[in-house]
Amino acid sequence: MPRTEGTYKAQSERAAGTTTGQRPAAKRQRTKMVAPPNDYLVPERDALLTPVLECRHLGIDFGGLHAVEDLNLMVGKTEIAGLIGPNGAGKTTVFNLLTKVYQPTRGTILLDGQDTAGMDTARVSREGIARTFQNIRLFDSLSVEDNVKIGLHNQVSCGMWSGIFRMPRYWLSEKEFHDKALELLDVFHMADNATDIAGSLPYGAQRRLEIVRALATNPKLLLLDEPAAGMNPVETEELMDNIVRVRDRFQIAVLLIEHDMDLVMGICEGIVVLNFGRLIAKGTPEEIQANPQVVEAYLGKQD
Amino acid sequence: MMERLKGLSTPSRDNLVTYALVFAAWAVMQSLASAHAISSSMVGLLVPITAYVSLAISLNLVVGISGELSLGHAGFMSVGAFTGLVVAQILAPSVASGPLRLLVSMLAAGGVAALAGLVVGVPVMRLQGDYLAIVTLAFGEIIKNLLNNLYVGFDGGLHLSMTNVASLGMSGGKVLINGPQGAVGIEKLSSFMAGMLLVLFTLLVVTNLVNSRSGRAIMAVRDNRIAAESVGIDTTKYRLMAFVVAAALAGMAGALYAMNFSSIVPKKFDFNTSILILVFVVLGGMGNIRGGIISAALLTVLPEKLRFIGDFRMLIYAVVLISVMLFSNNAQVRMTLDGIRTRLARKDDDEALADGERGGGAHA
Amino acid sequence: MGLLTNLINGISLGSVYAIIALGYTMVYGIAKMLNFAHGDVIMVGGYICFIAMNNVGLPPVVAVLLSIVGCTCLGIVVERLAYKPLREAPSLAVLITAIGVSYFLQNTALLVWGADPKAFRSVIDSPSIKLFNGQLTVSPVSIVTVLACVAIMVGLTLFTSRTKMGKAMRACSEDKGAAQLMGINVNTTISMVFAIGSGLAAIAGVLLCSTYPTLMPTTGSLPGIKAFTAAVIGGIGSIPGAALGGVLLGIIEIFAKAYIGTQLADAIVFAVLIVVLLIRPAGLLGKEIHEKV
Amino acid sequence: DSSAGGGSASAGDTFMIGGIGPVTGAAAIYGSATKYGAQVAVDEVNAAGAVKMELNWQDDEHDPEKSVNAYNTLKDWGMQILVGTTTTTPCVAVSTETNADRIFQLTPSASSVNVLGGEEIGADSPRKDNVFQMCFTDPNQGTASAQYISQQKLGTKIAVIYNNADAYSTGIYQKFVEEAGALELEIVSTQTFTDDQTDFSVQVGDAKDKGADLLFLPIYYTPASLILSEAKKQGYAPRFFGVDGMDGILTLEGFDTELAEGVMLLTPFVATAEDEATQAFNEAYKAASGSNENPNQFAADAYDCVKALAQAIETAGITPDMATDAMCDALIAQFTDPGFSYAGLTGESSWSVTGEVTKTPKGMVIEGGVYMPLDA
Amino acid sequence: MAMLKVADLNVYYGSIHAVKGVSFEVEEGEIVTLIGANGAGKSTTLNTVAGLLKLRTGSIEFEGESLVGIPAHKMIAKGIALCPEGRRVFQDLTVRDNLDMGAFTRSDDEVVEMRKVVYERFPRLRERRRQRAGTLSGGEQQMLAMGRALMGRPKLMMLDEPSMGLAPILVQEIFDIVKVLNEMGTTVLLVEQNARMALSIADRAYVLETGRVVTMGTGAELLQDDEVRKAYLGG
Ligand SMILES: Nc1ncnc2c1ncn2[C@@H]1O[C@H](COP(=O)(O)OP(=O)(O)OP(=O)(O)O)[C@@H](O)[C@H]1O
Ligand SMILES: Nc1ncnc2c1ncn2[C@@H]1O[C@H](COP(=O)(O)OP(=O)(O)OP(=O)(O)O)[C@@H](O)[C@H]1O
Ligand SMILES: [Mg+2]
Ligand SMILES: [Mg+2]
Repeated sequence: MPRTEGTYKAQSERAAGTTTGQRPAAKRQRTKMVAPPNDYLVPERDALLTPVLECRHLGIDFGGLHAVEDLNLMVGKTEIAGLIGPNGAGKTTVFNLLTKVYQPTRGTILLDGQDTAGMDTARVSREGIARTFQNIRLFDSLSVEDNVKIGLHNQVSCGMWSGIFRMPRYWLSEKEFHDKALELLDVFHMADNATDIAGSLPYGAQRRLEIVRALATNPKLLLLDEPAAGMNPVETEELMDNIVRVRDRFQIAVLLIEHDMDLVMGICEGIVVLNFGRLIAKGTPEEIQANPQVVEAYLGKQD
Repeated sequence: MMERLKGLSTPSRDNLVTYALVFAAWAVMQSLASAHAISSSMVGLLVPITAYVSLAISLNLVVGISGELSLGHAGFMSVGAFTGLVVAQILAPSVASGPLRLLVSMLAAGGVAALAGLVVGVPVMRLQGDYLAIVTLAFGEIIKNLLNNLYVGFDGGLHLSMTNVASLGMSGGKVLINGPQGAVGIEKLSSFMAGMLLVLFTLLVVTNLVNSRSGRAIMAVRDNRIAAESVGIDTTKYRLMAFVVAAALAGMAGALYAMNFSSIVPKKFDFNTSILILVFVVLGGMGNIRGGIISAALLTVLPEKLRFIGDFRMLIYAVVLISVMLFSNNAQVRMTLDGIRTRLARKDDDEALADGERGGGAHA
Repeated sequence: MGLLTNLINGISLGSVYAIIALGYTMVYGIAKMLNFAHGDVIMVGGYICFIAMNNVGLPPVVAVLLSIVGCTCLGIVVERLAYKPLREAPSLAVLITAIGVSYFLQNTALLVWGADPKAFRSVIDSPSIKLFNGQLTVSPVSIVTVLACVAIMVGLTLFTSRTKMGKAMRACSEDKGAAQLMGINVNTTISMVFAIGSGLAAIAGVLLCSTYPTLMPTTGSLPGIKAFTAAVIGGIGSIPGAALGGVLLGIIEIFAKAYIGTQLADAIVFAVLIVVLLIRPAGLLGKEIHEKV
Repeated sequence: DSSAGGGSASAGDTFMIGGIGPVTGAAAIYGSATKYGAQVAVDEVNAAGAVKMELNWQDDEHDPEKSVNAYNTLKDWGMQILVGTTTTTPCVAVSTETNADRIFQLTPSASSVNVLGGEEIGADSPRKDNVFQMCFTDPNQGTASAQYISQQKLGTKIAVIYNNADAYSTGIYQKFVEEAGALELEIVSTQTFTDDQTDFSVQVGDAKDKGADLLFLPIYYTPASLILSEAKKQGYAPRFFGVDGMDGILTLEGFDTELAEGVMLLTPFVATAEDEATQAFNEAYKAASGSNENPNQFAADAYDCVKALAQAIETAGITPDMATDAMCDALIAQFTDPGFSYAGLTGESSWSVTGEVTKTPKGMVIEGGVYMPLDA
Repeated sequence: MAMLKVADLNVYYGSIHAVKGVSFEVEEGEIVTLIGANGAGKSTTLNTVAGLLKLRTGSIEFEGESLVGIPAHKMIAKGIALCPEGRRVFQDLTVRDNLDMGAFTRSDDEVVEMRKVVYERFPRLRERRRQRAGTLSGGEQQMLAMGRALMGRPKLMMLDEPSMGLAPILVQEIFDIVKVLNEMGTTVLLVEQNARMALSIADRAYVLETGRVVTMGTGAELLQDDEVRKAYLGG
């Protein structure tokens, strides 16, 4: 039986062959990767900058299960990195460790050079990690705009008393909230939906809103957990553009988990592969696709 | 100012309707009462209604807005009630003006209740869902139990005891709080006017809080705690904020309530009273402040209006309660209501659109 | 000797709480609702037994059985009429309805059986057992209560973990839709839960009234709340937890009364609840379920 | 049904009597008893013909708020005189209202001094001159009990269990302790409880451990029945001594009267008394309440309230068409008249300006399931 | 005669008209797939057939018998199983108990036998049989959901996006299982986002758009259809 696309086409080919033609080919040019002094891998342009994320010997146990074990990972300042691996490999768990939903059993997490030990989820967010969730978690009963305003919570200040007694501070802050929220929504062409209730949005729009909300926290690193899940190929294409656009515009790093190889191989610069909580491979999309271990554990033989 | 009005979002417009409703009710009742056009029974209910309405609004902040099930709201009411009584008595010799004394005692009541809210809230906020509910219930009972053992006397100086009146060591003076027998001989300082002012104040605090940065954070935690944390919101802080503000407001309502009767016992503020307030909130629609106000007023009047059926009164009340819950949650009814609401909303939208166009035209 | 007496009294009181708590936990664990009317079903159970023994003159065993049957039917009827229509409704709506049912049962009892308290004659009519020259007395009701408590706990544990029906109940508690897809009749299953819970309430009612022989329309309220507290201390939803919580609560209550003061006993009981929950947020034997992110 | 009030007052030949007491909730027994007791008396008065009365009884759930609501409802109905309220805490709130509105109030059973008000009797509020009691004020019973126990040498080591959430019980207890001190009675154990408590193992156990030979129970009969059964369970058999609230214990449905064998109490009313008035009242009460149970002291007090009012109305020549405040003043004058006394089911009563009643309690002992006079 | 015949189905959520007159048929032994964008009404259709949702108008017939008004819990006895969207495994039960629930109406012997079959298909489930289902990873849960539906030995198996969130190697496997199932005699009604894969194994397919069937044909036809390629298969 023929595999979806045979092999994952190289970016240039895909760009050329596309029927939509709206994808700016330039944005998807392959990045040249260089190895820093240690054996990490970051894009060449980020090589001299502090990596936005560095994990050393990271690990967590659930009971007897080593869900993540001795994970070393580095994400460059403006890299789009991929984290892939079989179901249950521990990918989401890595995100949960980075965002301190779980406290790691072992190891260190450096965010922009700063050790995040002892921080909680909210603190990590303020320090610059934002995320989306495998199963969408919006503020369902609130409007789209409010969802983004909540994302902006730490970007605009206004205390409880100013709010209750409507001090001048309140009016200023509300204006700022409104303007910033609409500006962000505009990036994803969602400004028209500002007053819709988040829970009533179509699925794809909910996924986009989650990304907007994450961006609103002004992150250095954006974690996306299966952003294309449940999307059809057309929608996925659009998502890929958006991710690249966001990276370019905000100059942030993106680490994403995805099972859709079109997306992963299409936009990720560096990829790490987990299996049974351990790193089994890292490299460029081409290297990963050629890695027999990855093919056996994850990609499957393509005939 | 015009700019601001135009920028009003739907919730703010909604709030204006609520304020208008409250003012209208006030005007109508006040003029009817002063014209002696309503029954004594109704006049007697006015202050309790304002107290219950305030309580419903403040509990809505916890249950509807913050999404925590609290079964101990009456506890804060009771802290406020007894604080208010004591302060009013202490002030009696020095402050002649009744309304001023009421105001000061209500503020004190709010302050002490807020403190109680903080003491209760800090540990409680480590829990979630039904566990939080049971702990608030427990705190309500503990507060009742402690007040059942509290003896306070005033003879120029304040005397406190946790055993009995004798151990107060009073020289003359007056026992203000007599353990489980509560307080008697309370001066009736409360009035309908004071009650309405409290309702408006409570409404102002709650609606303004909800429509602010803090309020959005509170609702974010309600809708999805993990997501709220992930965008950097200190979830404990905002849950606690809702809880403490509500406790303070409940305390003020408690003081108003207590100073409407010449005797009050701690037992009044038990689990059943907490439930009563919760019923107002749920029946009015959780998070729906206006609904809560209306249901608090109606449900306070209902048992009184049912007096003519004698012994079956409370039975009928129970049946009404169950029927309303079944009816308002019936799928068919829901659908019809939804339909009406969408139709109304569409009309609203159309109007807004028209407004917008007009506004746009003006700018052009 | 005082200590031992208090301990025995505590266990006796605690076992009554435990049986009520088992009913609570059962209904909460499966139907996910705080059934505040549970205490009032206990009261009805007490009245049925009382009427059967005193007015009809039936032997105690028959009266107890009648009371169990009566309450089981009551539980099923109440569930059908008041709770079933609210399957899809928010849990608070169900809570308020349960409170309505509680008022309804109390006021019906008031109209049917009057306001005068009844003096309940113990269903176990044998004299207290005297030990150490009568310094220590143990009432036979206490012994029966403790035994009943253990039997019910073991029975329920086996039922929910071993039997198909028991597992089906747990499946329903989580996802009614998915359970239906498995071929489980959700309505029957939930009726069954209420039937069991209410049957237990009848037993609890009879034993409660036998231990503390007074019966009035409000008899079930306070024990209901205490037992609910016990269920939470033990970890609500956990069957052994309910039993443990009940017994602990009884002992704590009696000891607090005896050694600290009768006035503060309730405050202490509730304070213990809070302390337990702060240390173990899901109760003593409750499983802490972390939402998987 | 008399409770189906709410309509407006009928023409001016009838006295509009309001009644308030709990007929639902945990205290419903007391309210129901007073309600039916009062109804029996009203029917009798109307049958006699000299005075015409209409009774409207309202529920207050033993809650001050509901009680004031009930009061306002009655005012709307046209109430001229209030018989109530049954329980103390609500009565304090309602008596403040009647005092302000100048409506005469006679309570059957709210026994605390704060109901009446007045410095001289130790209340925390000024005297409400329109309020009178039919029952003893709490302090009197405490004193009388201590004196009786001491005179008759009923016990040497005394234990007390009282309800400290209850003004009635606490009031009696306090006076009892005072008087017991003066009479050098030794109190070895004092235990308290609050409403809703059903477990008395600790309280009884303490009395037992301290070796008390007399257990004084200044409480109502429902908790008393639980204490008696707990004592039996613990194999503890002291002498039990109660007050008027204990009356009713024999009427408790299902109660094993053997438990009460030898219990002594001071009470102004016993339903099993042989006299004609009591017997007639028993029958009428059963008919009115539709139950088989004998009336208790609450019912008798309420009955006496109405009958005393009727007598006062007749004596003072008060007419139903008088304004309520004038009626109130006339009734105050009549009740405080030193020459006025009323002989009813609960004995010969007269009132002082403080609003307190003076009557003599009878000492009773339960033998073979019936009351026997103690002094006989 | 068609095994499943849905005609003019209309389903509402409150006032939202989610499925607007959908008609389709599934012949015995076929694999039929419904594809369409998010919110097209695919899940709603399956849930209605399974009895979880009430239809407003229209008819559903299974083996010549109307399914309208038959409660969801009776479907499994008729031979219809639905493996719902979003897995919906019983979080608090163990993997094994979850599987057992799938054969709730079957005898104990059959349960044991089917469990063996499922474990063979999904060795990972055997490995994790004592773990609480709630702590399984997304993919593991999907395997469990399918295994659980298999336990009832249905004649018609309805699968709602079984490949969602699965690793490529498993996507392949899931579709292989679907084919094997089908070869063993189970009729399959498949809803998929992965239209390419779905069409490649389907005998016939229907394309849904905003609650309506807009195109139908054999899997191979639709794979070649320009409109379909542009809208659902990507570049
Ligand atoms: N709270 C927990 N308790 C116990 N085990 C857990 C917990 N969370 C995750 N696991 C286990 O850890 C492993 C990794 O899970 P994780 O959710 O990280 O997988 P994943 O790589 O994201 O898989 P998928 O691609 O299917 O989402 C799984 O085997 C899962 O069962
Ligand atoms: N519970 C619900 N309440 C209200 N509307 C709903 C509900 N479930 C679905 N809808 C709406 O019904 C329509 C059809 O939804 P459905 O879930 O059937 O789509 P789908 O084709 O399965 O999409 P997906 O690919 O996202 O699973 C959508 O517009 C959706 O928003
Ligand atoms: Mg994952
Ligand atoms: Mg779907």
